[in-house]
Amino acid sequence: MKVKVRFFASLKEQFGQDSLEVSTVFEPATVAGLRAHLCAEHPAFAKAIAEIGRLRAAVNQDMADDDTPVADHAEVAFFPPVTGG
Amino acid sequence: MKVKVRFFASLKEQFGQDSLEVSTVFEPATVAGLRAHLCAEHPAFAKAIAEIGRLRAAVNQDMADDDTPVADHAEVAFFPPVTGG
Amino acid sequence: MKRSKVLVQESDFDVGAEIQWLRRGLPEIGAVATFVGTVRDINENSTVRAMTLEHYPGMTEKALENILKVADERFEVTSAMIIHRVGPLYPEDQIVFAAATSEHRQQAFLACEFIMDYLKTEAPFWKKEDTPEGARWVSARDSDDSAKERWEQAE
Amino acid sequence: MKRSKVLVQESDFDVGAEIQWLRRGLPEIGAVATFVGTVRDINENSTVRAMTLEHYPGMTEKALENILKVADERFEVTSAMIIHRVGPLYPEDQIVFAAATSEHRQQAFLACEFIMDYLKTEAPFWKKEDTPEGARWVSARDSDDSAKERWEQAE
Repeated sequence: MKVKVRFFASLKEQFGQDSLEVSTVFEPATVAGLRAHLCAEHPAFAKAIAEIGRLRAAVNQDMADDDTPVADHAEVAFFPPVTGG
Repeated sequence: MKVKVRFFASLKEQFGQDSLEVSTVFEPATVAGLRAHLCAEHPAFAKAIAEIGRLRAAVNQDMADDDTPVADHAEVAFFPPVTGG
Repeated sequence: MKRSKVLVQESDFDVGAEIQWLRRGLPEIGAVATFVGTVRDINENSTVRAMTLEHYPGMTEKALENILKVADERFEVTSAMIIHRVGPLYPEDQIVFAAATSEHRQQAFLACEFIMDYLKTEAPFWKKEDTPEGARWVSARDSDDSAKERWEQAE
Repeated sequence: MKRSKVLVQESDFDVGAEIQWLRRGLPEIGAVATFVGTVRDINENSTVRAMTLEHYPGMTEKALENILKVADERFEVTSAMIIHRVGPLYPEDQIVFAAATSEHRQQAFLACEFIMDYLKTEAPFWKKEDTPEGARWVSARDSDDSAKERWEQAE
């Protein structure tokens, strides 16, 4: 299992990095499972998402929710609610 | 009593004139009263408005309805429903 | 409303320049909603070769200014304008420009749609089309009346 | 939909030229609804000196193209486009342009508002403002979520 994870905006700043690779198995293989895995492995990520409050995610550059599956070689992004326009 | 009456668009064409002056008293002194007066005096006007169907009016350049008063020296216009924009 | 204008003219207009006029020196504006109406080459299944827009000089300007005034009373409008052309027009020509600015987009959109819906039923313009079957006056559309009525129900 | 485009760019855009692009050679168009979003000098009671727009390259274009596709499925759209700027921006700068054309105005307005409402909640852009109190990320507005929800109820 290899997943590229990206971070944007305030999450990127508070976590202090813009991407990382996950190469271990996480369960369930969903957005929620990956987020829980990241929180366990990176206390700074857990702290950052707690401060941000609402978090959103994308899988392979489509908006995703907690149950969206994360397959091998997926690109998953976490970020705060969007504020364009 | 002196009232200037103007006609626009298809009504002007079918009636065959763009304005006239009414200098007699008509009762009631409203848009409906003036229209009835014009129909009695000008059969071509009665025929034109029958052909047009829905008719609208303005008194002193404000949209009016049947009950709108028509005072001495008013400018009253009759025309079909508007189609701008 | 900090700025508004109404123009009734035969000549064409430049949307980009008008938007600049609406925005200039008003940094509180965050939203500009605009509408351009254009001459279609087909209407009610007939080819339209040209059209002539007649209006009621004097009343036209008064009616359009009143529409902007009511839009300003009902919505949070920073600036607004209407340009309406008259005289001969041809397919693809611009006919009308309506625009409203506001701090946020909902108010700008509402004001712009309100202006167009009222203009369609309250401003004294009449279109006469030149088609292969001859000249004909355009009929008022029931959908324009119902578009206006939704604002009355909202009051 | 006969024509559409999405642009994500640092440079400014020319609304008049873009409207021409949307209309050129399409005489069935009778209505052009457009929206321009601009940088306000005040937000949440703070002076905004500048802002930076961050985005998610790749996903941004995909998200905006999908918004146009859904707008085309839901409304009678003849042509449509979105331009969104990224990078540093200053008060009064243009940020976003959304536009839709149709035969009649209701469909053009609906499509343009739909595009903006979805863009506000679905396109991966984030604003960071430079204020006298320091830099801050702009918070998402609940009103943007509710603006999007009205389209879901309408389905």
